Amino acid sequence: MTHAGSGHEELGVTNFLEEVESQTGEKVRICYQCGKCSAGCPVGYVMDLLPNQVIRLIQLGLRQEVLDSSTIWLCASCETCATRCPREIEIVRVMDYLRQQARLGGHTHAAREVPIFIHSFLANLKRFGRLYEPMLVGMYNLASGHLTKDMDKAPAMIIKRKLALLPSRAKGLHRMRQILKNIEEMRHR
Amino acid sequence: MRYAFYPGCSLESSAKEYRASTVLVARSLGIELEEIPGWICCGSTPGHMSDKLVGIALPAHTLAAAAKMGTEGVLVSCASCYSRLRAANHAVRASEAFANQVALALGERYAGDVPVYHMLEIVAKAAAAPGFEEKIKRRLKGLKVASYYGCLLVRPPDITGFDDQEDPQTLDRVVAALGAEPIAWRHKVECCGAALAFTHADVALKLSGEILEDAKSSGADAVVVACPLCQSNLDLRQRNIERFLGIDLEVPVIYFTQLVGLAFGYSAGQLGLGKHMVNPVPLLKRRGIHV
Amino acid sequence: MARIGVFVCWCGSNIASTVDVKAVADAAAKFPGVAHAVEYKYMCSDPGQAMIRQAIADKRLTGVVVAACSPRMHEPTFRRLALSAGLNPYFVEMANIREHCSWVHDDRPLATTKAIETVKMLVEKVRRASPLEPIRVPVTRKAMVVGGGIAGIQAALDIANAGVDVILVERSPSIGGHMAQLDETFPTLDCSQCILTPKMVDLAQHPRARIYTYAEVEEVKGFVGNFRVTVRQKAKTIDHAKCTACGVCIEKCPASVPSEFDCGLATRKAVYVPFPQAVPAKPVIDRGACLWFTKGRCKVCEKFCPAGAVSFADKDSLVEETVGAIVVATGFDLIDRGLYGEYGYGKLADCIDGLQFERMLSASGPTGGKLVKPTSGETPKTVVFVQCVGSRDDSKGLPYCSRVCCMYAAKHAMLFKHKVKDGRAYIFYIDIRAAGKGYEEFVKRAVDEDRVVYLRGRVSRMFEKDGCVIVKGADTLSGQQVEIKADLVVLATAITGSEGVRDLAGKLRIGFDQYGFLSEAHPKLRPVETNTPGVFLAGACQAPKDIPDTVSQAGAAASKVLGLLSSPELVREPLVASVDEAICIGCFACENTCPYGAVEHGLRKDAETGLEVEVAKVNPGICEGCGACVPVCRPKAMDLKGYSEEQIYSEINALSGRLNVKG
Amino acid sequence: MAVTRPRIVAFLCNWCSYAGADLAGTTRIKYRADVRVIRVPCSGRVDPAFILKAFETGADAVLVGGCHPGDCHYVRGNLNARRRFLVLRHLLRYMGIEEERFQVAWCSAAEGAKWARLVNEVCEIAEKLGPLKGFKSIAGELATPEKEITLSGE
Repeated sequence: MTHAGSGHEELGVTNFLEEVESQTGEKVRICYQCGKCSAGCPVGYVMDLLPNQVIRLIQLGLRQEVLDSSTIWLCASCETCATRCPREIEIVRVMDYLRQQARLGGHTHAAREVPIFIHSFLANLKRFGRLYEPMLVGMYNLASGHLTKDMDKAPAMIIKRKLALLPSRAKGLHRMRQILKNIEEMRHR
Repeated sequence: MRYAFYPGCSLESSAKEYRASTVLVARSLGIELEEIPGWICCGSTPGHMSDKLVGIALPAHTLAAAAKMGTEGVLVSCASCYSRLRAANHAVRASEAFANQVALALGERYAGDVPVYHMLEIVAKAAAAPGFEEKIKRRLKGLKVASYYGCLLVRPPDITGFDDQEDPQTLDRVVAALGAEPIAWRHKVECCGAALAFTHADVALKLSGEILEDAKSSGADAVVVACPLCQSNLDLRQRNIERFLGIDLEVPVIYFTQLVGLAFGYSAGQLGLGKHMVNPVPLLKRRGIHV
Repeated sequence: MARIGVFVCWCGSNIASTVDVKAVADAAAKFPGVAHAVEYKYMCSDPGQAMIRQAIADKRLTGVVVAACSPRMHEPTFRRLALSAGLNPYFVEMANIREHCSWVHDDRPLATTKAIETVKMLVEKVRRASPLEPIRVPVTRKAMVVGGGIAGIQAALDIANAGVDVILVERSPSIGGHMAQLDETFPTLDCSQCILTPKMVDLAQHPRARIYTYAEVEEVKGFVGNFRVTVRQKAKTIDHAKCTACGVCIEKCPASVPSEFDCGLATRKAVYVPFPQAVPAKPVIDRGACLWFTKGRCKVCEKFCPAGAVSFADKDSLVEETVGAIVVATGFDLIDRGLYGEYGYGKLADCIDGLQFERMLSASGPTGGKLVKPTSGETPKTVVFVQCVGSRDDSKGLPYCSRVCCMYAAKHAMLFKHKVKDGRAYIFYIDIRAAGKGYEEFVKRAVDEDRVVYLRGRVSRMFEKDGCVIVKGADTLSGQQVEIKADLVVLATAITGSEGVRDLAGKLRIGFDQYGFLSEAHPKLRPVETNTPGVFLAGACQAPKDIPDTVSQAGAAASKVLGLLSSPELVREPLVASVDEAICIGCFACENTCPYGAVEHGLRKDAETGLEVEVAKVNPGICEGCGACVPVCRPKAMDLKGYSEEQIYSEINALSGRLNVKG
Repeated sequence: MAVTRPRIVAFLCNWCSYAGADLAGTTRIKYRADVRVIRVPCSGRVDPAFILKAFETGADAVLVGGCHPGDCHYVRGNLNARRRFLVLRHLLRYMGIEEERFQVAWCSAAEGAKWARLVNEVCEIAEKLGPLKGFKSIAGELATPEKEITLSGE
């Protein structure tokens, strides 16, 4: 059986479904497409694929289509879908795995801001061990090109002493760096 | 009662008033908070989005540190941190193999056995117990409050196990115990879009806007929250929301600890009420609550 | 001195090609007690049977072993043959050397050895057999039906019309069941009341039928052919012999409670007739609601009753009925929509379930057939119907399909459009299951003619806003989220077994599943029987069913009952357990093991002491012959006919030592 | 030359396992010829003493076949049996009989292939363990073997 869209693609015979299931421990195959996840998704209106469609594409083994979708990035991890799923599939766990695969495979054009944000966030943690918002805003804006985003809030926040002008490094910073380093090494091995 | 306190990043910066009020309320309730030495960021949403192991190892490290303190358990004020810490416990308990990976990442073993409580659970317990009434110096009579739980306090139920996932009542009970009136509304557990606040502001603005609109149209004077991310989304960005949706809101968004603090007689200053973008003080005055 | 005949069958080449049948016969001839051993092409053929009959006569055989196919195939054949030849059929055993030997082995010597040893075992078994006579149980030619819905009514009518007395027991004050609540029925849209009430009346007036309403089954003793059922007749507090059904009491009664029949959409009085066409049409007093019974004052009904029919002294009474067979037709319940937090925990006033909508549609219903929005009383313009609420939802613990919702949702939408021409009807569905006769056409009609909008997806959440119900759903076919501002939402909530059915199942010793559906004896071949002989199932108590299927199953159950009661006595295989009272110590371990309650308590006079001691007795009418009681019997007083301890040990012993096979 | 082969005694309930074995036949599934079948109405009828007796009279392994839990023709006979056999296992261990020599299996009327597989597996177990030792010490003398019957294989 071939996929009319991209003729060469073999429907349902790739091992993508098995991959997702083994990596997430979620039984994606048991989804019977009732659409309750999509019905309740607060972000669904901006997604290119609804959650149930993402699940369906996984069932059919269409890796490319799934990883290229904006949905995996727009998912806000609010857990509404998973909480109401009649088949009790933890969809966020699946989305997480898809996002990780998409970043590894460089499928990040669909909603590029999110991977950039994730990257800035983690960089920020490596730097301070904790979140230092001004620096996060700065890093993210530079990387994403929205130069003044959220800057409008900074003055007020500083007046209200919500933002420290200088970052304070977490006492656990070195541990944070160590942990992230260990994980990177584990990944290379 | 001694708890290992995990403030989390926000309480260090954008949510200083949440920390202040949490500490004050804890003191009044005779709860001893001991900050976890060398705690680190829980990784929040970007953490688990980027890598399962990162998403679990970061909170697991802080929990492992807390384990050495021999307390009742970890007390946390941020709903996002709360959910990540509980997720860490859940994950290391669920799979031996994964627990081993976490151990490799941490360089130490964590058994997933440190109980994690949200400040709201503790306060709700106290509010239901005898003696709470006496602590109230200022009844918040006439104040109509929309209790907002958001996502991560109640979802997914198997991780948080906090309260009913569709119609939670814990916060409403606390509000009522203070003499204020918890209103019935629809957006208690709707998502505010915090995860997308940076990258897709328009989404966050829309979702947060709907929440504030519903609270207001349901007759609430203010929204009370138990999460710094929700608070900053609903309060810090409220002006943008008004612009974005072309509506007028002016709904104060107060931390539940501030509300309890008020009832316990602390001053607006002590509780950092002035730190909000939408100043709640005028409202309180209107309701005859003198702060 | 045993004289066993062994008859080895070739079964053409089926056996002979792998087993050396001659060797088997020769070996058998040497076994102790064997007087005659031959082999033949087809033992089951007429000449084969004639040959055995002849041998039984000529050789004065005391037992027969036929080495051929599986006893599950021809044991009855050869036992009948023995009977006709004047030999007790239980002196015949079959050695299975086809299914268990020639067909599953290739090695001729090994297969032959196995055949010989198998024959040897059965020769030993037959040597220790004893003559058995079939058990004859007198039958009470009367049936009981539990449950007065369409299933029970149909079963009772079919039985009564065949000339057999039938007793129907109904829990509520009237027969009719859920079908009486329905408005029009799919796929023909004929009025439910119009087709049901005549049947109700027929049954009530049938000379062979007796109806107990406001009554429940209290206890069931006895067994197939003779069940002794105790019926609790709840106190009606109105003497129906005197009552003229004038209705004054109802009119005057000051106490109102929500009406069960109208699903809470209306109230009824404490003294009430569930619905106008009720059978019987005479009222009962609900003591839970009556002011006299709850507060000790009132008695207004008594004051006004012109017939003096009100009797507050009335008490529950217990009636014992003996019947030969029982049909269970206890029907179904809908799940509580409070299960659905995301649908407002059943607290949304403008969100009702399918049965409530039926009541609203019904001309005799609380709104006189007018569709109204409960909160405002206005006519709803936009109505959303949601299927699979509870059904097919593992997270709510109900994995199964409720089977009727697809059809009644289509019907509801259709009837709504007929009543509200400018109305808009939406149906959320996952799959449409319309497999019955005329069903698919019916659903198409809803779409094509009545312009019902089908949306393929589930609803995630609904909540009240500005006096409407906001329904957040999805249409997975167009890949869109859907939000509908509905005046009224109708939930097709899942069907489960009816409340209290588990108790009844216990009394009848029949099985049920975790959802409260009663278990049939075999899902395909014995769909109306249960594991308790003489107890049959009809309707939705067995699984969700629509009216046509229910009526057919009721007919099937009735015909099983009639078959059972067609002869004056039941004849059962005598392979049952029996107790040697002389050595029974009365520990009743057997009683605890028996799944059929076949062990009874009896008395035996002790020879020495002259004292009466309690001993176990097996009721051969109930015993199914499983033999589970034998191993638990400490003094070995219990034994099973046809599979006795002695017989089985002798089979085992027959295997001691080995045949040495030269290969 | 003479070969001694393992001896398996199987107790099969009439409704499921025995029918399953019949099915193996009608579908011509081949299996080892070393099994001898004793038909009982229900696995609940099987007395642990039968199994001991079978071992005593020279069985190298004993197999009991019953309906799957829930499918018992007699409601719960198979479950009663299962409970009794738990106790029996302890006794066998005590008597020095390797537990693997005693197998209980649920085999439905539809599982002809399963029955064939079971027989082969149990035969292999018996061969692996070799002829039954250890029982004599308690049971004393074996029942006297019947006179040898010799067949001429072709």
